[in-house]
Amino acid sequence: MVHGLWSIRIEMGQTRSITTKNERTVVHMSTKRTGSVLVLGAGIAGIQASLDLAESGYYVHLVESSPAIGGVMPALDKTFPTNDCSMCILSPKLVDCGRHLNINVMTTSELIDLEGEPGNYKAKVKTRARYVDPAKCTGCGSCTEECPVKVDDDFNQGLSKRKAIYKQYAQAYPNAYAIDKNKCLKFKNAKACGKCLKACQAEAINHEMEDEINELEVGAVILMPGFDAYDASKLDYYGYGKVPNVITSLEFERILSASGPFGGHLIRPSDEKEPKKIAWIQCVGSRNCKNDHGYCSSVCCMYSIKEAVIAKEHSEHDLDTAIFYMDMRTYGKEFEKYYNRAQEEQGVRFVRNRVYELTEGEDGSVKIRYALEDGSIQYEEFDMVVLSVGLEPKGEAVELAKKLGIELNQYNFCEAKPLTGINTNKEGIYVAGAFSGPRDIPETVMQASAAAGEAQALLSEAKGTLTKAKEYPAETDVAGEIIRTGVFVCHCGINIAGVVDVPNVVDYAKELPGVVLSTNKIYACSQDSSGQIKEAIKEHNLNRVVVASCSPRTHEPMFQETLKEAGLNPHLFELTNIRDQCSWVHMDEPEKATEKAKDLVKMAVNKVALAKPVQPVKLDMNHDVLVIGGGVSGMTNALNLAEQGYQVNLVEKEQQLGGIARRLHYGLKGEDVQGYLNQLINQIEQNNNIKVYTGQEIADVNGFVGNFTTTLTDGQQIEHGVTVIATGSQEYQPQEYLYGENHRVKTLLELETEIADGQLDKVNNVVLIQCVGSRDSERPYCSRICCTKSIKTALKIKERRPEAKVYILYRDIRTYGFYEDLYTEARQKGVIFIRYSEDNKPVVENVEDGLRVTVTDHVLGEPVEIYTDEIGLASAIVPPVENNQKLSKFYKVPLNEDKFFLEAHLKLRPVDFSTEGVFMCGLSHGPKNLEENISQAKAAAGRAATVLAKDQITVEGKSAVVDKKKCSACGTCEQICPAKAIKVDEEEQAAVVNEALCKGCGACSSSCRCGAINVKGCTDEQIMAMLSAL
Amino acid sequence: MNKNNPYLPIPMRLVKNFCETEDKLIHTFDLEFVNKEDQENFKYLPGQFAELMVYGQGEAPFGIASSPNEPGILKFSVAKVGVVSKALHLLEEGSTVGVRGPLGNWYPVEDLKGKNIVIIGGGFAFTTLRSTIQYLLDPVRRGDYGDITVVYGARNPGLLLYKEELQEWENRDDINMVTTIDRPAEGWEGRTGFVPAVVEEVAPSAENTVCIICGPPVMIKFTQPVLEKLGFTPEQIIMSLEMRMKCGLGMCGRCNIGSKYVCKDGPVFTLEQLKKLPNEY
Amino acid sequence: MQKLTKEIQDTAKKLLEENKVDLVVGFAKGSLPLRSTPYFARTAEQAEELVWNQFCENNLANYLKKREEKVAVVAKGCDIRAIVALIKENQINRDNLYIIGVTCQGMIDRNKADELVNGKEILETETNGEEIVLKGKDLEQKAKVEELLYDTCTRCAYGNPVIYDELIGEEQPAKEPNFEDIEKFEALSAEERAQYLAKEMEKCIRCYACRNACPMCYCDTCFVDESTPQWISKRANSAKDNLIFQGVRVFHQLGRCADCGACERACPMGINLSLLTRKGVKDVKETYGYEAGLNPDDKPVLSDFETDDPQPFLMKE
Amino acid sequence: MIINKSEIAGLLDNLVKEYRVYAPVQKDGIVTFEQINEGTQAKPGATSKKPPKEILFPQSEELFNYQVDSQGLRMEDKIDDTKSVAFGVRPCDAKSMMLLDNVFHNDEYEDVYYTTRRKNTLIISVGCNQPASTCFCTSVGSSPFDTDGSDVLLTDIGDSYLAEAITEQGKEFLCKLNLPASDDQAKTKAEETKKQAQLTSEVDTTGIKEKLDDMFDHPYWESLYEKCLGCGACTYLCPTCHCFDIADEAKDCAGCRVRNWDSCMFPLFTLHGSGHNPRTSGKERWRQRAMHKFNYFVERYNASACVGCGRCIKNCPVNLDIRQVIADIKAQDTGSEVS
Repeated sequence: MVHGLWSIRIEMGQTRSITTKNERTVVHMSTKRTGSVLVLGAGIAGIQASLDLAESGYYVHLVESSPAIGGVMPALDKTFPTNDCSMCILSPKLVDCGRHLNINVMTTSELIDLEGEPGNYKAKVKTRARYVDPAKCTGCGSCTEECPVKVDDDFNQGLSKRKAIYKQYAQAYPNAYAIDKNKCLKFKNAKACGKCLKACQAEAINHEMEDEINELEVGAVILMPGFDAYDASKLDYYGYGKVPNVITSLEFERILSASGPFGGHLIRPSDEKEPKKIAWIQCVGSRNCKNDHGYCSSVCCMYSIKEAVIAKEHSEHDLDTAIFYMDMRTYGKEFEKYYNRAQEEQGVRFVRNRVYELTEGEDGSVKIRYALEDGSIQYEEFDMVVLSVGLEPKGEAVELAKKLGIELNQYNFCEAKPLTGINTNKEGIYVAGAFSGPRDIPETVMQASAAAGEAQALLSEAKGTLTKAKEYPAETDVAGEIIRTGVFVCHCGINIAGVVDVPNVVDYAKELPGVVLSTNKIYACSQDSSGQIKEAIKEHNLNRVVVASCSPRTHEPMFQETLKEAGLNPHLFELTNIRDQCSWVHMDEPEKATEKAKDLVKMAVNKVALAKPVQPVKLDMNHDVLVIGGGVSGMTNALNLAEQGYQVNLVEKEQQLGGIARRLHYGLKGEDVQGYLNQLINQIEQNNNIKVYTGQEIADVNGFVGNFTTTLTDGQQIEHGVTVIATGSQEYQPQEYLYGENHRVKTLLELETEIADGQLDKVNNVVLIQCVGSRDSERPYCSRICCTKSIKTALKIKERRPEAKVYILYRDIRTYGFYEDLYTEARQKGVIFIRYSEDNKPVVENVEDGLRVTVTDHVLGEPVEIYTDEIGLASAIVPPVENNQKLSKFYKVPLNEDKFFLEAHLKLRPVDFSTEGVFMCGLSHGPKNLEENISQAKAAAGRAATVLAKDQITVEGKSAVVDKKKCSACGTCEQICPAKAIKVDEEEQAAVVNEALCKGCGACSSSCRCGAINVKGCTDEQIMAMLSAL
Repeated sequence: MNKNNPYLPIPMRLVKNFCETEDKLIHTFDLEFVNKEDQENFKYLPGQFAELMVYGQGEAPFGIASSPNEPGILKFSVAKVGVVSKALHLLEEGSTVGVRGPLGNWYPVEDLKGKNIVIIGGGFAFTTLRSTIQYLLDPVRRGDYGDITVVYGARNPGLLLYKEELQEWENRDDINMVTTIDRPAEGWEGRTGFVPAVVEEVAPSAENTVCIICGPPVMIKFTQPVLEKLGFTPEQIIMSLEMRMKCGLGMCGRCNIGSKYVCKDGPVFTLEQLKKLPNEY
Repeated sequence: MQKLTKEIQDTAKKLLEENKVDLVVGFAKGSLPLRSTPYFARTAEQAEELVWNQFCENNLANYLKKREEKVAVVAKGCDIRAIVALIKENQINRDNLYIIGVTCQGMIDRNKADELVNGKEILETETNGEEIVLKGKDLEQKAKVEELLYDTCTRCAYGNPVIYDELIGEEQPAKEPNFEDIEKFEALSAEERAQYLAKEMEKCIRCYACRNACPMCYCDTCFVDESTPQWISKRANSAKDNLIFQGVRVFHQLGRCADCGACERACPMGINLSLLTRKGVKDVKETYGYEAGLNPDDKPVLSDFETDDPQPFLMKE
Repeated sequence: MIINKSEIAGLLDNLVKEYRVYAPVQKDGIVTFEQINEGTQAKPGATSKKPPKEILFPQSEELFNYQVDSQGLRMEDKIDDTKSVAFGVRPCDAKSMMLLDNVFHNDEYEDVYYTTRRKNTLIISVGCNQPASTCFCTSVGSSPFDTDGSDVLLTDIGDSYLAEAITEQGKEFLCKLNLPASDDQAKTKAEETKKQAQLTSEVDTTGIKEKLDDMFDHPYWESLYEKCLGCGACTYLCPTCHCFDIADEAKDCAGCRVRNWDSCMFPLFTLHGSGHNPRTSGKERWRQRAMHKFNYFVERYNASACVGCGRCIKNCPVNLDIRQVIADIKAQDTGSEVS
């Protein structure tokens, strides 16, 4: 049976609709779909999408061209805006992904061909020979020690050497070496070498290994090959490669990194001197039409600020840092505050300018020639200059896309189809991450989940057909056994061992009560350590395990998994943090740090001795969904989940669906928003899986993940398993610029309606003022979309009336990504941009027959008066505070300072809440444009599916326990429990815990005067045991 | 160090820490004297108890499960209830523990000579009864006593103590060993039924017989009428009491029943003696 | 006083006779001068034994916890505040309780009286409301009642009960709670305060009369008696542990203490315990504007969170 | 012999050089028995709040300490044999020590901590010229000038004390002091003083032991405890109460065994590890207290365990008066309801 690749039209079976740019294609299919997905690229996007899919019932083939998964994140030092260690937050995901039963990780592999139809593809994947069998390799590193060939280490950006047999980075998955065929002597001459073969005790090395081609059956494909950094040497004037100490930002990341070539010591690679003055040059290979990189790379502003801040932290002396930029584009969530802090608290200098040239100065310094805004030419010398290189699509990805018939944009990015977030022109093939356009980690993660969600909608009928369930060995009954504790002390490379005397701690632990094994691990979190811990549990018959390494927040589940695999209850485990709480904070006092590490280990040993197995609590899962908010985000989310086969309840407080999009007319890329919206509403109404409640709000909420009962204002009760909050945001009602006093002063949304109605077709002068209600002391965040929106509006006015003069008064133009093209276009079309500063805002006055705007132009430095017919205010996006606070209490989900909902993790869990089973998307999360909201809505669907796919809710079981004998039934616990999980039983005269609801937070326990309540795994007795260790 | 200080424990070495029951709540501990001298001074008889000390945790009283004819070791079977017993359960073999004793009185083994003996035990209170059986079965002594009947019951087979020895005793013909569990259980081919009912079935004669009974209160409560029916008088029934104790010397004041201190005047009493005491135990 | 006694007896008799209650908890004449003693009247005849005078120092709320039967209590302002707090904590079933509220001008501090007569033994007293005559062998000392009142009484603002089913006695003039004693203590240096507390705690004999006399201390197992974990040493000669005992007791009382002074009155060693409890009362009042035992419908103040709660303790010293 | 009151401080100063001297000391409004460093600290004639039993049987005492480590076990007991003098003990308190002797040295065991101190402590008591209204020693077989338990008895005869040696040790001790012999006048005065010391409080205890023999199940106990708070003030301040607890205070494997006073009024006193408690409520606990004092103790040692000092009466937070209890017991009808 041969079909045309993309044109199946079989008029039977299930009907599915997809929407692209106002055209509706109906695809009917009868073929049974394949319950697996090919994920191309194993960066954070690939990992996230794989995990989402695998957790939701789909088998994943994760295809990665390099020898290890992880992508760019492992090479980064810290991440903005939280300054989390990149490797640290990624590592658990690497391990989760690596050991997931339903993810087939294929490294050194690439997709070479794809045929078939959406739902049923055959993918040809070529796996290049690694010459080391990952199944046999223990990652011990003996081979690499023996290998005589030194090669520039790509992972370290060439700042150090590696061998021809190598592992990409320490914590790499798979934890196996690979041979660089081009460099290995043996490939040049079979007799020339072979040292690695001798060194390898595991007999894992095989130079005869051959490339393999596998054909995989998959239902969908997600492309996320990532990006390449712009090659800075292409821009001669920056002197990269010629002027020593001009380096790229990626090189700088490696310099900062503790696992980098200099162990985190901030030095110049050329002479290893500590720099005292560093500059960053922005937009290297971005916003540059001359070299076909007209787009903004979106992430460089933030990463430069981060690098400057971290560099200051790493430097022992007062480091002078300066960022040379054009516009500071800190538009993401919590970014503006990061920028402000860098400027105000950390003293990073920001220089708005145009850099002309970098030349070599004295003593290895770099001389920058640049022009300030007023045109004056300046010179300044720095010890080191970092080029903030932009992002560009990977060459091989471009080739593949072209081969597969995937449309790319003018910059060869695979830009998603309008208002789809992640769809390509081919159904069943999705794109996410930087390949669809330059973007940061959270957006990449979001898109990855969105692509997963969309793939699930496509393949829902095949859910669970190809997945396997993990089976653990029977749990050893340790009750009554004498304590046999194993202690594993982690070096964390030099992170811990650089300060703490690890062997000393290991020896100390050997003498502690109950300890039968104490040993060290270079990286306790690596795959091989995990295997060794399992071995040790068996060999030494351990019934308690202590790992002294890093944060339980990131690593505890991983180690607990190891225990489970070894047949031990995962709660017979204690992780003590000798890194964040010891080596990092006592960097300058190694002896004291060692002593503290001993104390911490002793505390953990004492605590774990009292640990008891905790059994998870299982509860039936309600598979229905409640989506709160019937705007585009809520509807998109509802539709996706409905297509996945879940029953969705969609609640909207207005009488009509549509939300704020009802006031939008033109998409940022010219889309017909109203047309799109009507079609979306239509789809919602047609979908049998969706029940819509309009004119309703949430009145009360009870329950928890898998078992929510939400009461609406009219008293109806909805039972559901997950909740998606998509309540949106509002337009700020300006108090300034005569808004509300003069009818000609309007918000952009109001202006948009007027343009659509033709009311502005005769206008001569229009002034658009940016940052109205944003980036000020009251709302210290950037509303993200206003710059683009204003430019779009300006262009629309120009389109309607080319002779009209449009002025945009701005602080920074933040047309990130491809929106930069609009900025370019606007300037070409004569839109006038005037920059003002926050402390010298434009003044709007009523004058006869119109309005006068006075603004101090930064180039001229003088006030400019503009007489205008219309003023458009780029009014901030503000959260509905009261509503958000209400929902925040109902679902126990936090808000950030700005009263937007606060996700579980700003970087890696952008649509999750720390409360299980509750997700968010759209403007309730923060300002975003329509395209991004759609993407996020799908992401929330993808994430929600990971919960909904489960047959049962498994609660960890670390709940509070009441000792009825001690309980006096005073009810304090009942009052204080944020999860409503404990109640006084009148009959029993004692408090009773609902284990399924209990989060184990300990509020009841700590407020119980009688000492009747303990939390499993954290009992009073354990805490006292820890204290008495000191 | 005052040699006559009754508060000082003697050091002993834990040679065996053995999980006795399926629920893992009872361990049996074999202790070996560290000093020869202590061993010689430690003279005891079945029914006596000792304070067992875990260094760093404290001490608690436990009936001695070994018998004087098992020289060199002391045996205790301890249920995990308090701080000390919990710590004991976790002790590694080879650890040093402290022992203070022997304390209290004993089953009147001298007076029992020439008599038939019925021993009734339940659950984990079988410890000093084991000591007694071992003592009575000693070949040098067995001839001094008449028939020996033992009825020992537990909730299920897994909770019986000293399973190997029970088996051995069942195989002997100089002792009538009857083991029972409350309800039929898979793999259990022995007798089932509660101890009082089994005693009634076995129906030992009260003639020239003394009954030693030790077990949970409900067992004792329901066995008493059975014994009465069989013709046992309160003088013929011997019991061992449990009370919260601290000093074991009749000083600290908490274990009294009326004017008697269970630790010093007991723990062994005849039912006749107990009937004269207030019902406060 | 006699009038009050009569009214109480009559009310109690009536309640018992009409079977409205099974028990009236009140006071009877004590066996010592300056003492009355808690009394449990179950018959009309026994109700004749009930008295009211200025020696009714005990907090009777203690006797009302977890009772099955219908009970009436003769209660003064501080007893009632404790009752309210206990109702809130499920320890007293309001439906089964009949409160005979008695307005109160304060109770006489027998230690102050002893101090006044300088070690002589008081064998008898005579009082006419404002004044009291302390009599003994070679002793006849007059004193103003006001000067002999317990400190907690002189600073109490709740002479008029906050809730009751029946009120006996004249309404007392309204007063503001007064924390001069605590302010004085707070004004001392940290070292002086520590010294003072150490000195007081050296007296403690760990008889737990304070705890047991406190209506709000009703845990089945007090933390001091816990063995797993053992929070503090049981040695009475450890002033530090004694202070931990009292300190934790005060923490457990935060937002709950009715400031009745029962702990201090019960202490045989004369430890200034109300200093600690009242510091807690003052802090809670100042920080959260809350006083315990005024309204059974209040949320427990320390278990309730408002975003604008002050948090001065986060940045102090 | 005669001791002039003005010379007492000097005498004590001399004693301090040779002995550890305990005496009533007034501190912060409370009289306690404490070790003194100089004679002026003593306040003879004052009755201490806490009875002087703590000289022999301290409220908290380290019995021994130990350490187990790789070098094995080390243990050390702490038996105090310092020569001591307790000066100014009340006769009732001295008598209580005699009663305690029975407890701490029974037919089988000797509490060497107590007995060593006892052997090394000389008890010099001061008779009570003016017994308090709460004193009822005469009702329980003692008197304001009872010599039981004392080595030396002092009688306050105005400006001086008449000192009588009661025991051989007392005699030796007095000899060493080189005091003037007592004249007849002093002796007469002493006799008169003793006679004049009248108790205002009496309670009939005759036959109470026998009465209690039949009262274990008597309903009286149901109401007796009702107002009791269950604190330990009565027992801790009682000169004859002697219950104690033993606990280890340790860190890892090093620690000490401590004995602390305990009280039969505390619920935990008899609580079994299993949760069973033979004395569940205040009823059983108060019965134990009354029975122990007036029945069990009498049965064991042929003396009531109450010396009539009145401390429990004065210090009970709820004015539960033991005299009333005795009277009530006596008044109970035990004819019919005994089971």
